[in-house]
Amino acid sequence: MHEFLIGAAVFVLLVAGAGLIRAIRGPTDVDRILAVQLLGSGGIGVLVLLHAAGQAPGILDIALTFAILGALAALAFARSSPGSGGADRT
Amino acid sequence: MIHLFQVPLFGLCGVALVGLGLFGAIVQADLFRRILSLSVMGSGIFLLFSVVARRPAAGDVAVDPVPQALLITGIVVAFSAVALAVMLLERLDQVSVTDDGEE
Amino acid sequence: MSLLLNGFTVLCVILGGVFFLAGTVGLLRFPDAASRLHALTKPDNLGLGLIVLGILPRVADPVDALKLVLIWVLVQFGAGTAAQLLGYHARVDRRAR
Amino acid sequence: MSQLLDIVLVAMTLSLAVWTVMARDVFSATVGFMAFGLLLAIIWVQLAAPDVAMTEAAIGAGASGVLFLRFIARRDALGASIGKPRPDDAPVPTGLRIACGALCGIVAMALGIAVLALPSPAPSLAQAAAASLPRTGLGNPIAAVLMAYRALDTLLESVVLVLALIGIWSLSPDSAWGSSPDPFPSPAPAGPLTLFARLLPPVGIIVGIHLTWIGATAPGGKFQGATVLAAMWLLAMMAGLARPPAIGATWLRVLLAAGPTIFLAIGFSGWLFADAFLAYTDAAAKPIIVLIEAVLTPSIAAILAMMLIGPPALAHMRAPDT
Repeated sequence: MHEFLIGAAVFVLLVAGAGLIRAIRGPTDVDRILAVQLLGSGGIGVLVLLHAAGQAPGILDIALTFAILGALAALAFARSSPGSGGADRT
Repeated sequence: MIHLFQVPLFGLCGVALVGLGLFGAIVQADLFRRILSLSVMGSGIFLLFSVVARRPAAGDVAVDPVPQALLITGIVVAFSAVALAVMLLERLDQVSVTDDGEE
Repeated sequence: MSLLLNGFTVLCVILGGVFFLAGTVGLLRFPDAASRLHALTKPDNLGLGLIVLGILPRVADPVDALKLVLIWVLVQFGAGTAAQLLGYHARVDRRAR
Repeated sequence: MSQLLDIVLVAMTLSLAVWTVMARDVFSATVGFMAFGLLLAIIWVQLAAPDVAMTEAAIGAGASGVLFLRFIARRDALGASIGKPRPDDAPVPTGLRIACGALCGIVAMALGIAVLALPSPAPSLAQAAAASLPRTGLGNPIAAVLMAYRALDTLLESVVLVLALIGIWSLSPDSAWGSSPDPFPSPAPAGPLTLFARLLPPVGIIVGIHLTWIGATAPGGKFQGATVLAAMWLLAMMAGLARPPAIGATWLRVLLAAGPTIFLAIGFSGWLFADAFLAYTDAAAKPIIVLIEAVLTPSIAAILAMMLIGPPALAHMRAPDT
């Protein structure tokens, strides 16, 4: 079971990492942020799997930190660009 | 004996990061890119440090806590330096813009 | 019982992995930023949800179980909010160009 | 399998580092760096350093991402206001590039030789640190090192944070000194962000305190907890639910200085009650450490949040025509 969980972690990491091709290709800034968001979720998945595999103590708290801070950079970016405050304008 | 595998692997990864970051910090013309490159270099040094912590220390201590604690301090101090650098750069951009406008 | 439990975990984790794969394929293949936004926020968090579901019966400590569920909820919530703001940003960006 | 994970992590980290250094577009280089920080955190889990991993997750992946993406968004706005596009990769002559590459390669090679020739068994202070562990009453050896064995480092670190913030504030023009930073364009949007900023902070504050508290016995600690707390304040400001404080406000200054000051005072009291600066008497070690962490955490959180929103009036000067 231990081997399966680590193997699954490798798979998720590789798959989420493959999404970074979108960060390289772009074309817009939003695409690039999306690719990192995907890697963020993948990284949390990897940490959860490593926790189940008993890799180190306290991994869940690391995953929790990621989960709380994960969206913050994207939000800060969207909020710091002028004219795109996300207000309900149509 | 996992450290026999991890020490050279992550050690050389850290070394490569230091080299890459140094290269970027010299070659890049954009100051922000230089800050990014220096951060990569710093991460390489941190990685080297944690590899040192991973090596079997004398006695029955599995992982050496002293380098790890210094690393935590290092990451926070490095962040405050980078934050200062980035803000300095933003101010520099603004000052150069207003100077151009006055001319 | 242990066999059943292991089977459940394996099934959920594999399904979760498939959803991660679907998310990546969507991110790479969909034609514009808005549909890629969709590719990310749905399958990806379902993938994480399934992995959490598969791990959940394996944790002994109820606090850990609570943390697992909290992680999933926080990711859902954060990703959804980020998608809203980024979607708006993408629209403004495209109009400006 | 664990070794395969290590190899995949190293391969991805190295490619991302190359991408961060070489990418043509500034934005994708920044995004590459954020992904790089994320992977580093997983590497530290693999290296049996969960405390470091958590710091990297909070600072390296979280706070740095906010700092960098905000910088780019605002620089783009500045560039747009004067009709200057985002700067591209500047042309450095190829010969010079190759020469620099060769020199950096030599530096890396020398380092690499040093890494492969590390002495064995490793010289270490671990035993000295472990010996003092029971006296501090802490179960996490890293917290014990930070708070007892090398408490001086931690004290100086909190002072460095204050100094860096003073440095950032000093960048504000004289006319704006003492006023509030204006980090986000107003009006704040209604809708999803507001909801998020109302619902997340209660959870985030509990998690932040949890991380600080658990640091005594398990991976965690004040820096990680403080970063989460700072992020919650930042989120409230982003959604317009909290106004950025004036940097001249007395309460803010007291909050920022309280942690380092009390830490320093306890350090000096070590001369009175124990035998040296920053020495704790054995019986009182644990309560004193808890006291220091309790005052230091809000201070660090406030410092980090104020760092991320930057000095006052950087925003006002963005567009000279308005």
